[in-house]
Amino acid sequence: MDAMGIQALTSPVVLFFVLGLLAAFARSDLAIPEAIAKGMSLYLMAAIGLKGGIEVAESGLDGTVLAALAAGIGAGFIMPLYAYWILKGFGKLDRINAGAVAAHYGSISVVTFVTAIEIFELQGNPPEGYMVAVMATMESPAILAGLLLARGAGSNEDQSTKELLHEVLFNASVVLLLGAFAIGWIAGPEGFSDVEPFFGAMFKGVLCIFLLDMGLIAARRIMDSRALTWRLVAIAIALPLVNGVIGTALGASIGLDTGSAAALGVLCASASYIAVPAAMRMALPEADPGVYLTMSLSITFPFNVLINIGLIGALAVMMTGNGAAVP
Amino acid sequence: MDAMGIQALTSPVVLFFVLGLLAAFARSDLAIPEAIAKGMSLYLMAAIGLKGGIEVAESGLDGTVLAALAAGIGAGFIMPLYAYWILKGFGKLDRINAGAVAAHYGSISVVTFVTAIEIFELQGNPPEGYMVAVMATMESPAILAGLLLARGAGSNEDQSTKELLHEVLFNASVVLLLGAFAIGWIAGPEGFSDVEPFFGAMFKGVLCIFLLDMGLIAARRIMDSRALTWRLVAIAIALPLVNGVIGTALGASIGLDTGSAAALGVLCASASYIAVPAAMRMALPEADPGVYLTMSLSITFPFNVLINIGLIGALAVMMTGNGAAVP
Amino acid sequence: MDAMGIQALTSPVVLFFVLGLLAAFARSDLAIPEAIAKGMSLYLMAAIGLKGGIEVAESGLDGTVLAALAAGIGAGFIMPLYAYWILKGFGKLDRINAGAVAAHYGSISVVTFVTAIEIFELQGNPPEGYMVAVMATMESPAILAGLLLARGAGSNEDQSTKELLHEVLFNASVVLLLGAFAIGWIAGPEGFSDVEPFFGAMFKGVLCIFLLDMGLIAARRIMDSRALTWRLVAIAIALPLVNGVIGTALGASIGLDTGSAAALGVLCASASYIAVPAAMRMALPEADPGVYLTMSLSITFPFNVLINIGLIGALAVMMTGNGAAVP
Amino acid sequence: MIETVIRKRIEILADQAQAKHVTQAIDDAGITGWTITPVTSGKGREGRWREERVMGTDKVFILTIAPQEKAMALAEALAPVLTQRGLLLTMWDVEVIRGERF
Amino acid sequence: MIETVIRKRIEILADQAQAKHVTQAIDDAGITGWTITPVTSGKGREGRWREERVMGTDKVFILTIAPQEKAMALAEALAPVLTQRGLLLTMWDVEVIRGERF
Amino acid sequence: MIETVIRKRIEILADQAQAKHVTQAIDDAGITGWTITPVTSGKGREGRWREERVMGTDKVFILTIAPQEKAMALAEALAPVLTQRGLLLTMWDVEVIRGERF
Ligand SMILES: Nc1ncnc2c1ncn2[C@@H]1O[C@H](COP(=O)(O)O)[C@@H](O)[C@H]1O
Ligand SMILES: Nc1ncnc2c1ncn2[C@@H]1O[C@H](COP(=O)(O)O)[C@@H](O)[C@H]1O
Ligand SMILES: Nc1ncnc2c1ncn2[C@@H]1O[C@H](COP(=O)(O)O)[C@@H](O)[C@H]1O
Ligand code: NA
Ligand code: NA
Ligand code: NA
Repeated sequence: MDAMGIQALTSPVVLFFVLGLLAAFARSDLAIPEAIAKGMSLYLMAAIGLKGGIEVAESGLDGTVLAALAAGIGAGFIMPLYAYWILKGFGKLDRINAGAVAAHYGSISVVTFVTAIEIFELQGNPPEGYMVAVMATMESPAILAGLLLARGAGSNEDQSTKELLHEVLFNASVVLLLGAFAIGWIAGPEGFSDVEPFFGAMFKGVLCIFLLDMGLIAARRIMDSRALTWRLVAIAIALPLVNGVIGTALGASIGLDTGSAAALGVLCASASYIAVPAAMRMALPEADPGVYLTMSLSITFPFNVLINIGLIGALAVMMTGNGAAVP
Repeated sequence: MDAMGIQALTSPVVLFFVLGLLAAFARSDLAIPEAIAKGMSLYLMAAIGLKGGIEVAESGLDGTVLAALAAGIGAGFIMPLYAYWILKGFGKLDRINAGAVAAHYGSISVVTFVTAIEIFELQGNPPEGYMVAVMATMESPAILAGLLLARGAGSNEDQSTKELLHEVLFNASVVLLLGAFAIGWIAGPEGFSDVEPFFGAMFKGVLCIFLLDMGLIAARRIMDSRALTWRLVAIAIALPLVNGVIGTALGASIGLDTGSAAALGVLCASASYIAVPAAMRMALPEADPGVYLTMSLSITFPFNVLINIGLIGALAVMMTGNGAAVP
Repeated sequence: MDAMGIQALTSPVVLFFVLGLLAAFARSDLAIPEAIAKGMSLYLMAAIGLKGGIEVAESGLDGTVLAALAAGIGAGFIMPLYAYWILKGFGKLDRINAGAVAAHYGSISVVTFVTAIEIFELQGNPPEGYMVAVMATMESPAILAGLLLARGAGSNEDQSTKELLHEVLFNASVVLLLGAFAIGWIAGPEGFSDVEPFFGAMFKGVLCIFLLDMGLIAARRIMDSRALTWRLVAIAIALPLVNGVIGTALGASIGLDTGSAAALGVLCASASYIAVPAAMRMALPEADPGVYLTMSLSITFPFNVLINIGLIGALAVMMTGNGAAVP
Repeated sequence: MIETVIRKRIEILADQAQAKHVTQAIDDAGITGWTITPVTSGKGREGRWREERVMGTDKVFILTIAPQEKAMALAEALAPVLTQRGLLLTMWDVEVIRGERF
Repeated sequence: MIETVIRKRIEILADQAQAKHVTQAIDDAGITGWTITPVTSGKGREGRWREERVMGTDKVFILTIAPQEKAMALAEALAPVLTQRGLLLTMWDVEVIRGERF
Repeated sequence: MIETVIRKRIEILADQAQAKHVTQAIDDAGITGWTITPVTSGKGREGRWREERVMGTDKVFILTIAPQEKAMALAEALAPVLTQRGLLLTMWDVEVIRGERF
């Protein structure tokens, strides 16, 4: 986390996030209109999906892709299990809230992933394009796992399984990520060149403003929070640390390159705060967003962006035994 | 519709539209905030207006421009007449709804035009810049014609003619298109260079997201629709076919180049779903948007984007006896 | 105001503002969604802040910077004093409204500044990057001064001074401008290159659309206005003229280059219509936005953009005895 | 104890394009003001609508506080066009402070 | 004088994600329609919320006009899930014109 | 039959900038919560306003459900600043389910 970490911390993307945190803690009235924030999040998903698809169109697919997909999906099902166990035991949450939180930590955060890519690219270790597909497929398994864990409570018998599966498979992020990925794959590099100024060149700037907003929202949420205990804060930092190590090791063990192994580490470490909360509101309305959203958005997300991505990047260099030299 | 058509169908612009259709049919909750969609539609109009004005500033105007303007305005007045007759007869609509629908088909769709330009440019037949002015002037005549046809019903005596004329001449799209056209003409290529990254380079990417939204809305509207009969669906496909042929032939006969003749064909084939519905809500509140908006947005618009633009492009190559060779 | 002035008037930025004015006066229904307008104003502040910070990172700071900051802050405290006196005397406003209006004229308008920079750059006299910091620090002093002037009325004893100071120091524009300035300074030119397409290249195009909206709002506001007298209109033109001369002279006298002296003139001449109205709504709810907002937004802003910036630019060339030759 | 008086609160759901006619009718009834709030989507006899802002076919709520007689005058004025223009009008009694304003 | 009839106006504050269940219940109660309006922020026992649109945890108001019996049927249908789903329901009598529509 | 109880529904139209004062007053009155909804435009004695979000001069509706006494306490607390701060306050009786919450 030396030179690389410092370089990451002086990138405008991270600095805008810090500005958002500081502004909110100083109780400034700075705020991004919700429609703009929503639009930016859709833009980021479309752009990252496209970019991944184009890279795959260029480079083709080899055997490691299937391994990476399997690793991602497997991790998505397994991470909620021990998360749930820790959340109920050490975290003292009831079944429903433990299941809801577990789903968040098993799923992924698109923006954490995207920020990590920017940082890994700065460090000379860009992940492969297919990692976007891995990300998209990792959105949903944890939602299923988390609901199964919470369901024992029997509170949602009226929520038909069909409706639930539909939400899991066709929620907005999955559709947009995979759809844009497919478009990028079909259109290929020539098709992309025309839209590059919008989806490519602008990307990092939009990410800056989006992270400014995330900083504002994360800080405000923690200031309004009533439900957060020190135990939950500890879990919200420990889980991304552990999951990050597991994910990176998994990536290295199946033969991913440095950047991709690190990206898998970040996916495992990240916690959803867009797709999963929306699904929980529908499927587990009794769960408390004051718990799951505050943990994932206000603790884990800043921790990942400011510290953990740097750690995971360094770990991946060690574990894969190569990667770009630290500048 | 061979190589050219396929090329068009693999352009990201069209693929995003298809993604929107598919996502909505799969009942995904993907949605673009209304403020963003509205903003994008204003952006597209400003950009296309500017671009047309700059091209005219560069190339100057010759005699064919007046002919093209006259052809467009004339078509705008005449197309609603036979459309109305067909809608009342074969379509079994009452006077008010027939007049409202006829106005939509006589007017134009900016986004269909813009999508066609992207496709014709890919095919090496870019229309002339003045076609943007033709488009802007074709917005309004059909509104007048449609209202005159519906008015016999006498239901709108309280709607003053003055107010109506005002709406027709100063509605948002006409003002923005012609205003931006004038700005482009005044500022010229040097003035434009500074704003090119925004209005030029970004254009196609914004169009992708806008068409994603149009796909979502078109598909959702047809799924919610109660008023659509098979007769109306047939008309919503037949009219753009017929009007496209008439427009292209008209363009070829007054000596327009291949791209411009095709563009006139697309203007005639396209049906409004932004400017005219807004005008109808004001001037003919008794007409049913479940009819006119569903026909123009959910049937004719996808038909034009996915099939008819390709047909018209091929027809224009044949009719003008030249045009770029199929790649 | 000869060749330079005309060149400014044919820049797309100014032409879009004129289009907005004309469209609103013609009672067109053209309108930009509020969320988009808010988003654009945040974008413009972030971009101008970043750009200033990067220029300072490149050029370093010399002694004139402190002088410019002191001049700006001083002017921000002093201008409201004579403005208040004129507004109460000649303008016949009561104490509260006179104080509120005085605060607007002592503070600055980011968009006027940004438009002026575009014009001065066209004329070959770009202001120094640190003028952005001067602008940010000039936002608040006048708010304090105006409130002190109005406070004698004793109406706001329940508004704690602490809350007020907080608003003045941490209002959204100040935080975003200074925050982005700091980010630009830290990230420097290399850090900026990645976000340049978004914050740099797109800037002028966004400014066009924002000014279109400002034109619409300014014209609509004056048409709805009930509270505006000819005396207030006269003041809304005289103050920017006088303040512009004072600011430019101040800039020249402390040794600023032509562009920076002109920029200081424009800052003094401009009247706030975003940050200060928001602050007044909170701290002086009895003051009438029909007076202060209409004066600053509907009279002074168009006057500055269309006429006064050109005058100030010419004055600065004369006063600093150099500057680029008129092209 | 503060004093409150009874006024009618009228809420009218109207197409955005018809809002001008409704506010004109409110002004004509001599009522002091009105407030417009946004509407997202809805369902009625003519089916469901949503995401209509781009197409200019969206709706708004127009609400106004008025004394009984003026409220009835407004309702009378709007009644003939309620169906034709697709308006939906509800009203009820509310307490207001500073009743002289309305 | 125009004639007005009395109907119940029911307003339900619900999570956006629960809106479909509420409108389904309205349809099931045989009520002719409903209208959804946006909500910006709020505070309840579970603390404050705001800026939730991005996270999909935002709320909406669903309002419906119905005759007394249908309104009570709707309230009965929703009562068991009010707490579980975090809904807030208020209703009151309003006068409407063209009462046969509701 | 479900049981409903009567509560006061209070709606306050306030400048966005004054919203914090109003919600503070609601909290001070011991009321359990409030909900804020957006407002688009309006007209009053001071003329028409619209498109004010950019200028920070926009308005919001703040609504709260409270028992009669707390509602009156809130009205008393706000009455002195109603005119000065340009607030508009209406209240009426509504039926709520699970009345113990309010
Ligand atoms: N009679 C009324 N009915 C509904 N809203 C009103 C009424 N009078 C005023 N308002 C609203 O309150 C705001 C301020 O009113 P005023 O203080 O009279 O300018 C107006 O802009 C309207 O939004
Ligand atoms: N019973 C109702 N309750 C609330 N809103 C309704 C009701 N009926 C109709 N609406 C609203 O009024 C609009 C027009 O209704 P309609 O004219 O019946 O299609 C609908 O789209 C709804 O937004
Ligand atoms: N007394 C109240 N008046 C108005 N709105 C309320 C009230 N109590 C709760 N709410 C709204 O209902 C939401 C959920 O409340 P709760 O379930 O108590 O957290 C809050 O966030 C508020 O938007
Ligand atoms: Na994870
Ligand atoms: Na047409
Ligand atoms: Na000033």
